[in-house]
Amino acid sequence: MFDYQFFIEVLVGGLLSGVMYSLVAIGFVLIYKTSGVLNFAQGAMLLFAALTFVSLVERGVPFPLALLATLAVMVLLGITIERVILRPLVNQPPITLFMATLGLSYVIEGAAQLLWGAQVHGLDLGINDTPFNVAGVFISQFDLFAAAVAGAMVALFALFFRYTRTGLAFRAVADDQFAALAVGLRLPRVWAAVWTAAGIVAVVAGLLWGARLGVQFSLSLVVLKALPVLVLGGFDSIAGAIVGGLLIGAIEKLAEVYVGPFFGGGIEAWAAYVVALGFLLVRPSGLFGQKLVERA
Amino acid sequence: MSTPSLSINANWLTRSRVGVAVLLVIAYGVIPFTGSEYLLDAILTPFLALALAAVGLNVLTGYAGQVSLGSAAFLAVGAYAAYNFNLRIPELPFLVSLVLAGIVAAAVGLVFGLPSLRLRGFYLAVSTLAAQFFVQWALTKFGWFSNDNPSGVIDAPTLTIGGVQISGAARRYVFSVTIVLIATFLTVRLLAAQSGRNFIAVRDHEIAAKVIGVPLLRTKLLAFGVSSFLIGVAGVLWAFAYLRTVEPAGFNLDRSFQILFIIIIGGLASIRGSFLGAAFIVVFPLLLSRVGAALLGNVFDSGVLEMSQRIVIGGLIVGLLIAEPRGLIALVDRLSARILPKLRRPAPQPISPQNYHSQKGVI
Amino acid sequence: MSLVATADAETLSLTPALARERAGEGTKDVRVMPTVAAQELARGAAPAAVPVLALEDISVAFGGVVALRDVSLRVAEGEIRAVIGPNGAGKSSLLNVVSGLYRPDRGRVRLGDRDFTHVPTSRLAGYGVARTFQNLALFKGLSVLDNVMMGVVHRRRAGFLQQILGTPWARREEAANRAAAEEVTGFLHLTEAKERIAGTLPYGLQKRVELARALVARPKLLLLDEPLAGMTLTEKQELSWHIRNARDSYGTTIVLIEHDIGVVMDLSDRIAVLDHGCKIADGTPDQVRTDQAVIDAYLGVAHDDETELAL
Amino acid sequence: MNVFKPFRLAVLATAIAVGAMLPAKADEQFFPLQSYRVGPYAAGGTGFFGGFIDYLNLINIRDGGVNGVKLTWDEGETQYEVERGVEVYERLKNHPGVAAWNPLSVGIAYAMIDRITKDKVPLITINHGRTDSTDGRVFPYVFPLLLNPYSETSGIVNYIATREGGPDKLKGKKIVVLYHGSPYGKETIPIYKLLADKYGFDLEQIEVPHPGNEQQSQWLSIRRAKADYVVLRGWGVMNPVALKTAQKVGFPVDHIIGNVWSNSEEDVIPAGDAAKGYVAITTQASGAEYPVLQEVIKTVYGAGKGNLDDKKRIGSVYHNLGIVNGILNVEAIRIAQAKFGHRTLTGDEVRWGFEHLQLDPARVEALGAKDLFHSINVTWDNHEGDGRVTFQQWDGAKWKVVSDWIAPDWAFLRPIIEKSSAAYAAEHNIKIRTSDDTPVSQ
Repeated sequence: MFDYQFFIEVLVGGLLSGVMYSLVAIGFVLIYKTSGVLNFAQGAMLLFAALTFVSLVERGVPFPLALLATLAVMVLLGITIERVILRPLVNQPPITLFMATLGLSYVIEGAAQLLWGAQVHGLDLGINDTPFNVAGVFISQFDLFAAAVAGAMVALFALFFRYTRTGLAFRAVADDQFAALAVGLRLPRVWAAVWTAAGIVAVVAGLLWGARLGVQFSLSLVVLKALPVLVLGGFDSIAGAIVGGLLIGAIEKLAEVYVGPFFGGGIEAWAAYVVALGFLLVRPSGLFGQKLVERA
Repeated sequence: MSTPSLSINANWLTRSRVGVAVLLVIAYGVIPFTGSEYLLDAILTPFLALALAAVGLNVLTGYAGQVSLGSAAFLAVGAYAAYNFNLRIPELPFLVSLVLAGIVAAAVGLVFGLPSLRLRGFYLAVSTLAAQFFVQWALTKFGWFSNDNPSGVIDAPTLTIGGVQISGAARRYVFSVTIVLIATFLTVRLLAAQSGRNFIAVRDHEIAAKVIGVPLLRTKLLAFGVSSFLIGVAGVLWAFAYLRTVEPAGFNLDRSFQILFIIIIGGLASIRGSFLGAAFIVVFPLLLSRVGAALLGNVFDSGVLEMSQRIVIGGLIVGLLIAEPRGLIALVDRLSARILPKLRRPAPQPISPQNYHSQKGVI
Repeated sequence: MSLVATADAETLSLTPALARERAGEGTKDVRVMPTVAAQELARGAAPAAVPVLALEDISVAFGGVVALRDVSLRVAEGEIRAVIGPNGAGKSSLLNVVSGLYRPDRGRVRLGDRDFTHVPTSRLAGYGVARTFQNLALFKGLSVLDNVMMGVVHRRRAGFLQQILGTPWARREEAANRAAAEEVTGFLHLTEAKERIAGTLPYGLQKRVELARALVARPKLLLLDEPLAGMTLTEKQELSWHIRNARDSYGTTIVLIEHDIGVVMDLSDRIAVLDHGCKIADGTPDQVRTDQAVIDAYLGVAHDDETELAL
Repeated sequence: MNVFKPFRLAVLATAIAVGAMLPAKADEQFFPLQSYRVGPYAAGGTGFFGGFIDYLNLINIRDGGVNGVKLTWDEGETQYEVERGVEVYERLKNHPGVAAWNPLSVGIAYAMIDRITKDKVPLITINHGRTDSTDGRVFPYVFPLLLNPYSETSGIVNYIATREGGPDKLKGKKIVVLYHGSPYGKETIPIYKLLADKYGFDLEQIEVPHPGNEQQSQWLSIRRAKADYVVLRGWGVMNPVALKTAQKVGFPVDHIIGNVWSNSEEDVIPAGDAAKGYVAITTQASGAEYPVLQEVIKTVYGAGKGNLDDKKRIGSVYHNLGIVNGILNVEAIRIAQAKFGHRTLTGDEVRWGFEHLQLDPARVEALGAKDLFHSINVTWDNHEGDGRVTFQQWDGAKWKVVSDWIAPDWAFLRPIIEKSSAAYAAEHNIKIRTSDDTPVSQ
């Protein structure tokens, strides 16, 4: 008979890991929404943030101070990237910008390992991961904490976008850069702010993923988990990043557990992409992405 | 002011008979006899395989404007298809297996090219990732592809073509260079013909192309098919002439990025650029680590060298995209225009320069 | 399945829905004259010959924004038909409907004897329709000659393998297209720049290349979307001359969308005026110039600052 | 004139010049090292190659080399990628006095088999590589020293049997093997099936797709299958993630048995307290209290020549594996020198040395490695040398040995190995050796 309890557990596990994917996806959306750049270096930034934090903590720097220092470093990194790499490329086609971020991810990965070394570091955020037993269903404490953090961050961004002046500026730039320019928004400042926000997201995602995987080179591969989320939710929508993350997380886990055995297991890697691709053929700009009106 | 580049049909094949002749003399006359085993087996053969893969990806991304992040999957399909054709149908001559492997890769390319009609830009690029992960998973999962070798690794048998055993660095090199030159020649002919123009039309203005009657789906699928065919054949060279044992992990995402970097650094929509980019990506890390080791000695362990190499390559890609979006080939052309003015045809009288977008039609 | 019209169009009255449904597929030649067009003919609103292009009650809206509302337009053979109107009047939308880039919410488009609700863009060239674009849709990476040769790409039948092998058939097609392109390039005085990459040419020349690309296939109907936009006076005069010369030498029917009222008044046989998506006037240049509705729409701007272009 | 040619010619010229620049000196035994110190498997690379170089330094500083023959080495970075490994091989293979190749990478090892057999230079794949390369009759130049993947599997099953109170208690028990989706991971699928049939335990083998940074669904399937034991056949980031996810789904960590590549400090530290109680197999115990380690610390690190940057990693599992691998390589040379003379040996002579590498516990103690590793007994047709294994438990800070030396079921495994090597010999038409004569290279 169909084991419902197990099904719920897989579903909840999937949703919670989906939230972790959304964390990374938000970093992408922020930058794509306001400057049309698919920042493939988000993964490397994530690695750099986690490595900086954990190396500081291991050198005896207290937790909050290390967090602040890492945030400062990432903000600086964000602004430098925007200033050095993206501003000269501002009117290049999106594909050139995408490739520039590919090159950038190599630079950041190299710098991170040169600066902090290539060892593996454990990262303990003080959340022991003994699961709660809710009516026989095991729910992991850590994932709940991560979901809470992600939820808080999304709420923060939603409020930021809706009610603050800079948030308004972000949305204006996202809609039409030239109009925003015409209205007098100083684009370089907005983009610098956007990259700063992406830096902050990288720190949060870096710490949570770092605690989950341990801080090491493969942390930057997490990006590959976020891409299907972006495809499903649309590259330019925060809501899409969250809903897309939940969907992809759940579908990925259910597919692996229930469909996997027919294929011999290990289908997780491509299942998410195939689902996102199938969805995309129906709706070419994703769940919430704006439908591009082809202007002849 | 970027010098007015010439049109597609004044390609370098017809324009400089001498250049091609000299190239052939060196490729067949000089290198096989003077080159050391290290040069042939560790530098030239991989360079040729990667250059052919880059030419293939350039047809798809440089000329037809369809971005693909899954080219390594087609390398793998080519390698494993050729291995199985050679293994399961022994009477097939190897060259036939090679072409059949290319055709299988082209077929897989067509399947994963279908979404290109509805998807564009990043959405298409991400969907090609589906090809990358699916092919890699299928090759490790189904033992049949690797002749049920428990670990999924295939040992390429020694090649025999027309009774001649291709063993030894020089013969492997000559085999590779012949295949690559023939494939590139045919590709240049395709690009100079109407299909090549259709590729560029679809890339530069898809709507105008549709209005004037360019068959969009057929053109895009042709681009995916030809590109995957060339990359598939490059996969066969990689497996049979270069590494000689291959595992699916060797065709991972880093490999796809490597091929993409080759055409970005070399020059999008440029066959010479693909070769120049491949030469750079294969030789540069070796030179850097040798220079690094020689200069810095053992002050730094090889890990530090490796990481600084990663920074230099990444930095170079970004620098190139800013300084010369048309890649190294544009720099070389500009240099040669200054150094060899008498040899180049006098350019037509210059009409006031126009800020033109980073497209370039020269082969 | 092609439905052969048996009796005279008058008697064979398909219910509009059925006609629209069948024609909607757009792929088959349906020689059926729905009743609406038949009455129009009866009123003798246009010369007796079947019009090259006929729009019937076309309406297009994007969400709340109405681009076109019940616009009907008829273009006779060999005519230079202008469509003018202030910015945002729906001129470009009209061309996009004719070329199938937009699907009209209501109304039908008739190209010669073919009747569509949504024109299949990919078959336009086959129906002898060509167009230029408002903001220059050249293939920047191709040379001038190659750009012009693209205009007759729909005639190519030789497959890519034949092109690679250079079979006689493929070579013949290539030579034929190249000759046609060379001829039109000469016709538009572009020969000297034909090897240049289109992207490197000045704006005026690029506009001329786009016109050449549209003309090379000898289209029955040529749709020009603001061909003179952004040009200097001399360039305008040159291109206007080329447009009129195209109609006179090749007998091409031309639909011209243009802001420069002087050129329009001089070039066109009949002018339709759009304002906020509706057709407010339709007639000869003189009728339109004196039409009060047109003047109001243009707030009298059209008259005083545009000097009469002495061609 | 094709403008492209001068540029390419310049590149070719420099490459040729650099290739021919290697110095030639007498009486040195050279070790080419295809090391990887960065990338996803940096932990394994830095530890192993660090230990190996430390031991070579010890021999050079303390004994002035092996009977006067100094040991030299050169490192080429491969980042665990096959084609980089091949490039380093092509570059260093013509260096005079090459003793043996020690790539510590399954992919590179597979690519090297044909090449080293032609060059007649031994390839050492300690604790990994092709199981059937144990059969020296078909693989004369390949040595999976101490442990091949099948022996490791048998060792693990024997250990579980001791935990359950005897092999007969295994019947009906549920064992899940969680393997890394790569050639290394899939190598042992057939042998686990055979052992399951032999002992009658239920077996399920679940793949974790590379890189293995998300294992939620795999571990939920394990919980659903109500597994008694999970064998973790992981590599790199997959290991800590497995332990953390096990904790997340409430699977008892002391019922997870790590294989020989999921047994290092770097595999458990990132998992934090989720790893406390985790047991893993090893051929070499962890810890720096062994005499040979003390000497390395005193002599090598004392002279500032220690290879590890992070001194805390001295005596870690990977570091000790490098030390043991150093001992086996050096002793093989010492044995070969006894026969061929105290001079630079050819690859084939070193191969002879490896085929007579017999170190009984007494000799191991003399080398200062008592309890570090048990013993080795390599013969011309058994290139593994019947290494014994022990099991260590992670107490949150370090490894503690929790079992005595266990012997894999060699008798049961040999026929399986010979069947597989015979197939390889047929496919590659290799003449199977009949005695320990110098193998003719096909």
